[in-house]
Amino acid sequence: MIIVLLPLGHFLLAALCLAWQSGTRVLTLLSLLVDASLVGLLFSAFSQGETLAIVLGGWGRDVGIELADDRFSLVFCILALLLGGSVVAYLWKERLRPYFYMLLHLLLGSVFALLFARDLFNIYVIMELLTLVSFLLVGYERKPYQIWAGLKYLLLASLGMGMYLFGVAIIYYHTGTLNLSILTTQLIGQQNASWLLIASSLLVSGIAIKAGIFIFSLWLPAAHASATPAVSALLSGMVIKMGVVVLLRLAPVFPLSLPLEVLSAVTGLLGIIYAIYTYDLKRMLAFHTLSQIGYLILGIGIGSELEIAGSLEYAVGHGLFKGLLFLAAGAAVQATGKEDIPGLIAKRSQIPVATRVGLLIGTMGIMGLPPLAGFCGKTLLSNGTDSPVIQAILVLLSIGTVISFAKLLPLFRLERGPSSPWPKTVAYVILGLPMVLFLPLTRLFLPIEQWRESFGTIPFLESLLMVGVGLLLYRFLPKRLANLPQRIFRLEEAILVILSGFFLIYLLSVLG
Amino acid sequence: MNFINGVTIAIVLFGIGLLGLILRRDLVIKLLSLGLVNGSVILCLVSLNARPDGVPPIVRGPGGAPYVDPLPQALVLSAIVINFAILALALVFVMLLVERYHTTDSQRIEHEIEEEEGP
Amino acid sequence: MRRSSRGMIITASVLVICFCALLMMMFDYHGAREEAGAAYIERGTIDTGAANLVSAIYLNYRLFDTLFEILVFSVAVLGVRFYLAQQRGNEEEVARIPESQVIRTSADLLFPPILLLGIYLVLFGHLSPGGGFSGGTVAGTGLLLCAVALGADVVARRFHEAALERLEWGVLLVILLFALSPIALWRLPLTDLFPRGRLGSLASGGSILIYNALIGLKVFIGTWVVVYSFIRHRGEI
Amino acid sequence: MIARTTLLMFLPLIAVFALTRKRRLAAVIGMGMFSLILSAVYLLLHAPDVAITEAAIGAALVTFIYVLAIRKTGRLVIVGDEALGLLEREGDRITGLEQEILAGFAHHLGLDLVVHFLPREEVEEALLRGEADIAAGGIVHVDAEDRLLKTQGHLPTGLFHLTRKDAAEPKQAQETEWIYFSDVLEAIRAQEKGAYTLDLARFIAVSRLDLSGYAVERLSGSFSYTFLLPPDREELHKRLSAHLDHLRQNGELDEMIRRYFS
Repeated sequence: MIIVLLPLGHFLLAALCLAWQSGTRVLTLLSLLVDASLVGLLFSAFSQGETLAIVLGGWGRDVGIELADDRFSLVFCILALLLGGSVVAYLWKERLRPYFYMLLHLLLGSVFALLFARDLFNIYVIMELLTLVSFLLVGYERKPYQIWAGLKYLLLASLGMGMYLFGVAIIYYHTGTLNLSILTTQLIGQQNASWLLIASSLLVSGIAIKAGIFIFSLWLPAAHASATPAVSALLSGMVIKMGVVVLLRLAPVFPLSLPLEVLSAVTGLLGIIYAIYTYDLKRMLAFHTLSQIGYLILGIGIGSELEIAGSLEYAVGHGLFKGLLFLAAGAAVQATGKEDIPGLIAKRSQIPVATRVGLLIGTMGIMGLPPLAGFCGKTLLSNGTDSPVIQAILVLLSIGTVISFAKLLPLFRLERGPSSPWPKTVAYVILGLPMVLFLPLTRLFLPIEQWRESFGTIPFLESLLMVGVGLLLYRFLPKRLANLPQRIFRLEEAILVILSGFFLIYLLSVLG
Repeated sequence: MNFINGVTIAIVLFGIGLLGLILRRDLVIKLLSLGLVNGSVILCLVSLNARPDGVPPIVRGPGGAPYVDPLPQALVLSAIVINFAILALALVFVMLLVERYHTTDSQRIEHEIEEEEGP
Repeated sequence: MRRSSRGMIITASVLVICFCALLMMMFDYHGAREEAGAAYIERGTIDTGAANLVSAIYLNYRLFDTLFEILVFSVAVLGVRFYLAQQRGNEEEVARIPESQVIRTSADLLFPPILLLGIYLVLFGHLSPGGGFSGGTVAGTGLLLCAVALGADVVARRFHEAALERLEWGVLLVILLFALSPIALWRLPLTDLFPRGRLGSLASGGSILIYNALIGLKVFIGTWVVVYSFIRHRGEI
Repeated sequence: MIARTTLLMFLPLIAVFALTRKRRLAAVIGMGMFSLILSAVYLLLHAPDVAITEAAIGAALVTFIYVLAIRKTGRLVIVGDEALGLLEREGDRITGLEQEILAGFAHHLGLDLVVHFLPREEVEEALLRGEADIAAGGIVHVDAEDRLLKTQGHLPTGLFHLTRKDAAEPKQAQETEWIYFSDVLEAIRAQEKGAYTLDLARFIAVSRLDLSGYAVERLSGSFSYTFLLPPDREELHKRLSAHLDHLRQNGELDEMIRRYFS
């Protein structure tokens, strides 16, 4: 019952926002608290071994729409609540229209719905709602570049959803069902059917456009860099993860292992290269989102339990620190009026102390400094695999992350600064505190032996070493590289790249 | 089997829409192409299980007439509305862009925005 | 110079043609499947009481999808209103819309039957083709005709926009509450608790008729809000 | 079955026809037709519900809002640099002789006039890129690129040669640079270059400044202002020339010139 109430409750609130305009802020806060208690109920039921699975309307699975919860959905619920809470806190003092809160509720509601969805077409509908809402959020301030970024996002995402729906059509034709759990049993023994390969490539390419995978999500740098900080935090921390969640749902059903592994390497490395040579703070964070998605889908692609736990942890960690970084970066840009990193460093004394601390914690988290959030996920991911290629990719990604964030380090010189308004500080605390306490918190997700095994001294030293190597390399790396192609981020070229990406996925799934 | 059926035509239309989306520089025509892409998927879904001897899935009385599969038809209703929502919203954004840049040429708009933002 | 570069044209054509060819070859389509949808066809009318199986699925078995679809539509209306309302509209243009006498009379003649058609589609959506969405749109388009004939401002005076928007979200609220109402009886949400009725009569199909009416009203208002926003800003591209 | 196949075969043809239209309105209406036929196909595919929805939303509603949004009248796009008395900004309004001529011409064609101001050196590029129909704003016919179409001059003008007196050697005429309104004032103030060639309109603008450091020389020969058109717009060129001839013959042009330059 609760898993229907979570999304529908938010939709109810969205409708209420227009009627009761003065109270939207308080209403939103209250609703988040109620959500937290509901998720708590779900969690306690889950930890006693009860998984909820209901078919709406009381029909059978074969005709109705199934909703179910599992570990992933609960963990992502918590992430969504934390991000939602901190965004509300961050915007507490700003005068926003009820329209904004309406969109926020719609966003949260569709995120919750997607987490529990187990039906291919249901996923499509929810994704479309998510697309439209985030598209409207990107263009909220109506600046021309935001409008264009939003339009590009809408065109590409909608094209992607068209491809996805085509895949759904093929699957429905051959199996006669849309329910993922029925599909799992139906597809046993058919894993190499030609239609299955093309259908799964269509599904994955469609979702990949929304999931922030480099060759597909070429709209992302513009959209995430141009939106307001709160929206960027939501998009980067939450909406992108929803694409990943769908991939997580599809991965056990369809033959996707090899394509996802290769895609993770591609998106991780390309994203890092672009991030290293981007000097605009928010744009760099956006490129980082692309590269960090690599970690997430790597675990999903390999598919072992430990790996999935690793990418789940990293997803939550990434949601937290990327949200924090975007919020703090927005505040810093607002305080100094500079968007590029050298400009920010020059004016660092104007940045409030709390903002700088927030940026510092986020940077440490994303660099994988133990015992913060990024460290836990990275460690689990590298523990879970023996393949040297994957280990090499992981090392490269970690070092690349450190290099790209080394640019920010001069920002953290100890200096006095103006004080930050309290709501923003609260926002940083909401995201920063769980990150700092992440290591103890992960015990909730992992069996105790595994937890002890994973986080010994060696991973601690390893990640410290990685940070050291990264900082050292940063000193010697050329500061500017010959122009990286920027054309691919244009609309037309992006579509061509997406099409080629589709062929790549198809080829890989034939090989795999 | 007849080669010209809803599915093959839908694939062709998908391709035409894609080409329009890439090659036409006018944003309004790009949006129309997007509508075509999404519309072709709808055609594909509807014609999947539309048997030639079928009857519309509206029960007139007892007994089993060869009803056409109703599920894709129900799904498609949602897809059509979503398609409309996307086209309407995108059109509004195009209007906002035209107000600012006085053109619907996507590459010019992209160019101008790149210029404004600097390298 | 409105053309793309030649390299672009060639690359695009090659990629798209490969894409289509791959899809055609790999789809593995061999005619309609006769057994498809058997579960719905066998049980549909018994389960839901609606003669129109599409409506049965759309508003009963898979009502959850439909809720999202309604939300998508509402978001579209909201977005159109929000982004166009702050724009400087050309008010005098709106007043100028009334066209020639011929159009006026024909619109006057056409409006009532179109409205009737819309209402029919809504009310009989569970028995014959139609339903809330198509009925609401048809009626909304009829209102557009009316606007062309009388001048949009005349219609707009009767249907005040901001109030309409609230009404629209109010209807959405009612739909959501109605969908959640089975909780009060400790049943799963979105369960249809109404009697199924005699197949083929107007009072059949459980709650489908209620949903159709609510959706029809909502879509009618939404369509008019969208169309009116565009009339206010006509000719801007 | 035959009807179904025929209609299905029509669909790609109509789609291609619609999406290759040059005019947006034609494309929109073409896609509306497409939707209508698509809904007929749905009817034949035994999907009446989908057919009704597609007809109501796809064919009617979408087409309506697109038709509403698109400008019915075409636009005549003018690019040009500002020039005193020829093409000037006065607050929100644009005035000047060339503006008046072109506004009349646009009205004659049933088009809306749109003016974009660009620096003179970008005007020809814009014209060649196809972004504008006509270039105006004090263009002297000897200065225009040869590829572009020119109209017969509508206003005689003079060319002035400014040379800095303190220049070490008097510059040759071919080394001097054309200078245009958008940067003429700053350039003369900063005295960055040794020599300039100006047309009358710019010279009047400049003459308010202190020109004591320059030697002014009027070039001999007859010059006149002209309009420029892209090379592929011969039809438009012909009509604009005819329009100008018409103005000349019934004396309206002289009347206008008197109003702006007496």
